Amino acid sequence: MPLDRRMLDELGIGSVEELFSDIPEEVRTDGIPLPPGKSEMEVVRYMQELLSANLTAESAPCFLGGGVYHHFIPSAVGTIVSRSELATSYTPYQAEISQGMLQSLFEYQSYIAELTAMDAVNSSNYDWATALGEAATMCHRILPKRTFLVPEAMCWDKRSVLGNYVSGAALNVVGYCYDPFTGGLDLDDLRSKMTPDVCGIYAEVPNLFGVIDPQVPKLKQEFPDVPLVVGVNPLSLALVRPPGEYGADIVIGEGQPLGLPMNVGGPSLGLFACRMEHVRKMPGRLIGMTRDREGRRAFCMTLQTREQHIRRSKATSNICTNEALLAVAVSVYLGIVGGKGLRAIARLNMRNAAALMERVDELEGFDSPVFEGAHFNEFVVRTPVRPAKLNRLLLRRGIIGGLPLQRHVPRMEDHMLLTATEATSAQAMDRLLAALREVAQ
Amino acid sequence: MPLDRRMLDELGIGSVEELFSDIPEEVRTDGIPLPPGKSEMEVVRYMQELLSANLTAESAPCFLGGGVYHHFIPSAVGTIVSRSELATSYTPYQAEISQGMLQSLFEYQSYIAELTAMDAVNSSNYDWATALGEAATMCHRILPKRTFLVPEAMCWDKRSVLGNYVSGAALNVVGYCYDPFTGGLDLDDLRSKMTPDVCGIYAEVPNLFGVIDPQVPKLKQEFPDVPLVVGVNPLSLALVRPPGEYGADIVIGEGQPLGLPMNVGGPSLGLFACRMEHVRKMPGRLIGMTRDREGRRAFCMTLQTREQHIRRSKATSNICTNEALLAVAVSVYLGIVGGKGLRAIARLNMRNAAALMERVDELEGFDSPVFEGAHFNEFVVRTPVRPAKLNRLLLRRGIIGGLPLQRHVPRMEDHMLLTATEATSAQAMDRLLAALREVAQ
Amino acid sequence: MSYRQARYDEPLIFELRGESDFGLECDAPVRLPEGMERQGLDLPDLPEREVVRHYVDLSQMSFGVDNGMYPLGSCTMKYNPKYADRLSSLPTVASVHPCQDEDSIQGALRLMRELEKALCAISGMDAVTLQPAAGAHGEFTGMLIAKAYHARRGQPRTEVIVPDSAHGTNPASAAMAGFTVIEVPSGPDGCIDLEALGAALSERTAAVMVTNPNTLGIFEKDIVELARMVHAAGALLYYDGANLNAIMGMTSPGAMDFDIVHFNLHKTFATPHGGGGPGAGPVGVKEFLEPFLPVPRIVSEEGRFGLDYDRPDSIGKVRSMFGNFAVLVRAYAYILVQGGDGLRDVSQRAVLASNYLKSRVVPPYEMPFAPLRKHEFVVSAKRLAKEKDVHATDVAKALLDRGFMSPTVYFPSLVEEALMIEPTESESKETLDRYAEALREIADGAPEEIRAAPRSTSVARVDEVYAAKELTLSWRIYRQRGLE
Amino acid sequence: MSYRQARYDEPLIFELRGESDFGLECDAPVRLPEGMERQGLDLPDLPEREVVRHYVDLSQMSFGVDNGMYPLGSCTMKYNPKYADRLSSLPTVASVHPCQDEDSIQGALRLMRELEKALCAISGMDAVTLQPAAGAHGEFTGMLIAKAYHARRGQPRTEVIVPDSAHGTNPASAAMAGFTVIEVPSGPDGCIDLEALGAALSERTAAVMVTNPNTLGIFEKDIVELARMVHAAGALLYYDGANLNAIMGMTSPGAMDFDIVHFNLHKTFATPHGGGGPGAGPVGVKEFLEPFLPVPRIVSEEGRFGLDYDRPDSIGKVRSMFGNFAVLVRAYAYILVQGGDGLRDVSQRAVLASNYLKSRVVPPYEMPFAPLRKHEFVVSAKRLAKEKDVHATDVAKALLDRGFMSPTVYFPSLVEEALMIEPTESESKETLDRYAEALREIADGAPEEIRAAPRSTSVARVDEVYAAKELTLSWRIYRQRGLE
Ligand SMILES: Cc1ncc(COP(=O)(O)O)c(C=O)c1O
Ligand SMILES: Cc1ncc(COP(=O)(O)O)c(C=O)c1O
Repeated sequence: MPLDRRMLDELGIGSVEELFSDIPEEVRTDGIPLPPGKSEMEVVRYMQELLSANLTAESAPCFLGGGVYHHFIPSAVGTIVSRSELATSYTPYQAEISQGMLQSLFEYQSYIAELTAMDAVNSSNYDWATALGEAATMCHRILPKRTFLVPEAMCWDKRSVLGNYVSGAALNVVGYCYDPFTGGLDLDDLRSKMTPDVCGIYAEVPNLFGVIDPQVPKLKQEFPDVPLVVGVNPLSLALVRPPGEYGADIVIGEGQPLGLPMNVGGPSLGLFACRMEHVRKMPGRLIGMTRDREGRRAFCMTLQTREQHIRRSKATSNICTNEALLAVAVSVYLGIVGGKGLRAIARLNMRNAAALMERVDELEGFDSPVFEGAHFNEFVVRTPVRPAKLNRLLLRRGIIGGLPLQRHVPRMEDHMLLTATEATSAQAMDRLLAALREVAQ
Repeated sequence: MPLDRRMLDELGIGSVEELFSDIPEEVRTDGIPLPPGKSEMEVVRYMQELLSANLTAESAPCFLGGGVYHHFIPSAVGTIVSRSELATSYTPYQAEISQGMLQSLFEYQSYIAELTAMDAVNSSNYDWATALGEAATMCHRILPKRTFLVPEAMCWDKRSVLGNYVSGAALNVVGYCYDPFTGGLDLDDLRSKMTPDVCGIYAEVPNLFGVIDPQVPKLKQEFPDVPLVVGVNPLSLALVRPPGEYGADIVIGEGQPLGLPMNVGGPSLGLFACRMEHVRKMPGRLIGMTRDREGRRAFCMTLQTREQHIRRSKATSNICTNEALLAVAVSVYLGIVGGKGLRAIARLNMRNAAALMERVDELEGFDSPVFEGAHFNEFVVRTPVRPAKLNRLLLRRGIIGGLPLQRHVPRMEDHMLLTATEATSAQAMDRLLAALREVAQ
Repeated sequence: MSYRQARYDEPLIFELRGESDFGLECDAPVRLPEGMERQGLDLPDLPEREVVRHYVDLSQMSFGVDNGMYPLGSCTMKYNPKYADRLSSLPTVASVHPCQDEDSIQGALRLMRELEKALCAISGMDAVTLQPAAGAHGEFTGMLIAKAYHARRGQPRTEVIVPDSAHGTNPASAAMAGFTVIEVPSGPDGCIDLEALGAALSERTAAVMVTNPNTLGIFEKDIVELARMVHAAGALLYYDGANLNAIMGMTSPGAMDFDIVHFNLHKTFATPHGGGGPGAGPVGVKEFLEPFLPVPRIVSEEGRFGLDYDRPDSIGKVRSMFGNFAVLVRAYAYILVQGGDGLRDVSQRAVLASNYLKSRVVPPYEMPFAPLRKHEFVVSAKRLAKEKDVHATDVAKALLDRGFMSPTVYFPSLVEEALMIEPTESESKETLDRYAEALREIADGAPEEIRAAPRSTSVARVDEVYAAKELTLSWRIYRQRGLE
Repeated sequence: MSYRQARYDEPLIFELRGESDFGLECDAPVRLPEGMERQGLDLPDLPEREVVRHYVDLSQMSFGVDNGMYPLGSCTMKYNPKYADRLSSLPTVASVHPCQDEDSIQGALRLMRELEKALCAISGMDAVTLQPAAGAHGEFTGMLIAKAYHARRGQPRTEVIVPDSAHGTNPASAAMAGFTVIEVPSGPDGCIDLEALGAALSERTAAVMVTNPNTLGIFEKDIVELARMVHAAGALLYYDGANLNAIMGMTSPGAMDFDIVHFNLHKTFATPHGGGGPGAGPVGVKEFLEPFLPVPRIVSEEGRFGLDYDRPDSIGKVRSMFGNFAVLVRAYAYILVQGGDGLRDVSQRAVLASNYLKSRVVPPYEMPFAPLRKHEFVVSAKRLAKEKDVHATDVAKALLDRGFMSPTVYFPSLVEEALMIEPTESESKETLDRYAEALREIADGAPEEIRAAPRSTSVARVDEVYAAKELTLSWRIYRQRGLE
């Protein structure tokens, strides 16, 4: 696109280069070594073709989970979230002209507050892993000690991200063991690591193994003075007791199961909720209800003084751009499915996973589930063939297998996590079972 | 979904059946013999699978045209047309709350007026074929005689629809021949059919053979008193002289090439334009510019007295629901591509078709083009294998072939219409040529 | 009155200035015959941004069902679920050419065949064509079928009888098919006057077009006798299916002995009306009329679907290709989601909402005719007009100010100052209560205030007379008149 | 003042009542450990229609770039072409799981690799990670890399220097990575004061974070000397790429000798900001820092792409999986459409628009610092505040009334009553003229009027103090307080 000469003329300059005369000669570059531009038509064609080398969970049965799930998304979610007014706005600094976005985010906060039974919810972190990182440092702000306890069996990504997030505060991340029978936490081991230096305990419900561990609610009773962080799959909270009811100080999780596409892993949505007493120590953006000059109900950002644009190096977090539009999508999703629908979806997840679990167990050479505990929508299987190899064999049959666990729990070289959701059809399961039977031979 | 009991209670009735007590017993039915409802998730899955048995022009090179074309559609068109305010409104009877739709339709009318060089454009007929039917009866209203001349070589669908539309006015549809060398009209033959009973002449530019016939502009000179109807591919008008400039009384055509998906043939958009002097004899809805009480520019429907809801059996047409949203889509499309873009697209169509024409001609056994005239984006080829069979052979190679012409022009059993557009990639052409070479052997 | 529609100072797109960023370029010289080159074409070249902003802002100055209640009587403006949008824009719909080899469009053919069957089940008819593009187009098709039928029997007939309460498309469609239209009056109960009908029926009568429930929302109580009379006269009975939303599962045109019926898929099933369209108007017939249906017919053999053009008695085509396919996709998805029982629920809920709202509408609005209504009812603002000089139009405009779409006004014409209200099954009791309350408020309001409505819409009351006088129908005319 | 934002009386979704029509049902009993069953969950059950209406109406009460000019300084609110939406929502993006076997995500891996290379070309850096989810996250990643680098060399360093004009995320990110933040003041020309910098630099300095052009829109004239000084002190030079839109093709962080840079894909390339996000904040580094980048790295061999986790010096991960992949798709499409030359044009047009608009802004607005600006400039409303008690906030609100988004206000804090204006390349001269005119009009307006703004937005001036006092952060709190 050519420059608008009229502006150059008004500025009284002959060429736009004059506006760059302040760039020292020695650092000038002569353009960008990239090919010339293409039309939308050409680029759409190119990218569609390029991306067609991805296999999708729509065209192949998919049994992967482990934090990202293939769920059904009601069509209306896309209708709303693609609306220009929402999609092309930014942080609602000017509340008066942004009430739609502000109210939507307030409703998001409210939905997550209901689900988790927590009071304060921020309007998003990047993802579960970074939310965990922020939760750890927040614990340290609440209780200025330096050991943060986490399950030894945790998604490796999260563990690594956590390590980076706590490096500033120089916290030690210490793992506690899991019970090899139930798959829940090993309370004795946890007790043994409970030194006076502990600033927080992290537990997951369901955990990496898909297990709903009944011991987590006991932690706050046993360690009332230590901040408790609970990580959740929010979908499970339709059926499972919410952490707010057993004293969690902070609840985090991944919003993706609530109406967000898998997106090859991102963008997704980090959930972050806390008890009201901690709200000033919280990271991220908060929307509050207020009134306008004429007394009308209105919404605006609040407690901004915690944030980086005001508090700078003393801020509770550096987060600025977040995942707001995905938070809106979650609101729309929860609005559409409603309380009843969410419970039905959660039930279908449990039911399908339970069915799959049983059927895999019947196969020669497979042990399923490996753990005795109650499962939500995924479970650990011991496989007769190494998981990575198994997955490649399944792939040849047009099936996306499960998650090999070795990266996350090194000793689990022959374990894989299998997931079923409401979107897992009976037919998909039949195909998997037939294929497993074949490849295990 | 259950009924709202509160309403029943307020009405003081025990069951909703009471509200149907006026239906005589003998005509009552006991429900509908269809399976029970399914969830959105199940239906989406079922329909996606069902529809996946369609081969798409995105996944296979497509050389079909003949009224419906595979064109590139800028992404922004869908963004706008899917907006709830536009998509979920109806005929803008209440102008004040419908200015957006009204202005959009006014802009559509304006765009088509510019393209065709006509004054009055209605806000859509169903498709080209029905527009032709309406044009014929409109000619009869302008000049109350009973013979309507049309090209003998015309899409069979159109001819059939026309026959039905003129059956009420009891018009005779008489065909005039085409010139077997140029593919244009046979002027001598047309003259010979020019009896005093003729109420209108219909000609197409480009015609069924893709030929841009330089004789059409002469018709009005030669028969100044007979209404002239010209059918167009509106995309060609970016380069080709518009009918308004050579005296056409009515211009019709198919709006699909201007940013509308092929949709397995529908919905598409019937274009309908006429000279101002005939506007009161026109079918369909018209939007006019006006002002509101405060003097602001505003828009509303106008000349409604021609329409069925007022004039009933004396109306210029029975049309009520039309293709308004597609008219809006065409406006958005033309807005996005602009005048320059439209010319570029039209040029690419001509260039690609010309290239294909030449390359097919080089193949053993093929005669391409069969006609000498200038072509827009399609042309007739004589094939060594019957077209229907050829298409099946191409299909096996993942290619969607051309349009067999026999149904339209019975003697053309070994002719097919091949089409190229801006969306026809060089690669697609290569594949077609390789395949043709193979199958012709 | 807190509702307020957005307002942007939005020029015509032709008044915008900019540089295009469309990007596709081609300067290849093209060969055109002499005298066939276009000389000038002055369409604006704009960046995508300006175009998108223009239409986003314009769209906020329009109102759809997704914005609020839209009880346009006779139009069945129900909420349309979004899965229909999603499915109808799949590439397997959007990017498929209708002339592809049958083997490559088995999905489309099967979908259409399944939809035909579902429509048969809903209507009690034996065969369906999906070709017509809208309700009126279906009527026209039906009339052509009636004509062909009588012609085939060697007894061409020339008249079609239509009640005075019929939608304008009925007489218009019959006339377009070449019939003389005979109008019969409604009786004092709002139903067709059987005596008048009897007098009008003759061996010239090709068909009688009936809307049932009729446009007053009243079920034709004498439908059995009426059907008997029509058939006794050798005429066909035509069902205008625009009001099908009132009766699904409770009765059917087939059960009522209709011979031909059209469906408005965009009204009864799921297609947002798109500011006027698209829609689809399939036509169902009884067995004996099946040979007359448009070609091609979809046939199936061993699970493979094909097209049959070889139908000697067929009327031929009424639209090119198969009809409005993408609309058919929407309707079929809707039918699958609802299921047989769900569709009956739809009708029950629609009728309940209508009767409930009707019970909430109080004087001075008057309710001519019998008490029981189906999915819609007609209110007269006659007393309001007489006593306060507040007319149906004024009521309509004042409703807009309150964030509601107005009812259909001045139709049917046999009711003075008519307001035709069809809430559909989509509205909740709360919304219906608010609508009734708005009507009451308007009736009680100061007449000058009501006549000054609307104020909350993006423009004030629009001058329709000026529009008809000026006839500025395009930018081209605007420019020719030097109005720029 | 004709603009007016829509207003609907829109309750909270929790205040709506209805029946769900979602349709998916399951009553299968589920086995949960004792004490783990949820007792109550009171989420509204609503029909899709109510939910859609709610959000459609709400959305009309928000304003985006698609509605009009949005010159939020530092945020680069440019128009985002719609092909990016289309591509990023393809099933081959949306429905792909990140942990699929590499063979089944070759498209994703290849796209990411190609994007990495394109970002290298644009920035003059040698290697890029796409993992960070936003600009601030990129900064944090960059700081972790700096820390790892110094640690690897056996010389851990503890301080990071940040100019006072830097965005708040810079000091916050450095602090999060465990550094002590040293702020250096800007000189009277708005540039970093080299003397102060020199004084602050030491063997404790791990990195210096520079935004160039800085948040005043001024190009750091001494950048060459600055880079020399930083490197001489053994520190790394960090480039905050939020302002990259100003310089593409004219210079690059690489050319300016920066060691680490983050990109804000959502600012410079195509991602609508979505009311706050998502975005993506890739980080580019010079060769010697490549070993420290997060894992996995994308590697390719004979056209096949794979993931390399075996990187002993890597900082590990900063986000799960690969980052915000769908955002990467958008950015890459934008880069392909623009091409190398097109991106330079973007920057030239952005800088031209900024300087043009700046030239149109007249007193009483004041322009601190040197005349030449890059893509944005900062205006002070100090005089207006003093003379008429009309503050930057008031100007902002009055702009809203005119259908414009306001500039960023009160940032950077070194300018009193700051209005930070970034028009971006998206705005036409006509729009820029209208913006300047609006600013003038506001300066000339009656102070009471301006302080009473906004009036055209869906609500009047909002009480932020009340919000902070009440802290009603959720429906749960609202209910607990009995506010329903
Ligand atoms: C009773 C009635 N009949 C027929 C029609 C015509 O249907 P369409 O608008 O789809 O052509 C309508 C709709 O407007 C109607 O309400
Ligand atoms: C100068 C500057 N640096 C850094 C950032 C932080 O980027 P992000 O919001 O993507 O985290 C911003 C954006 O707000 C910015 O303007």
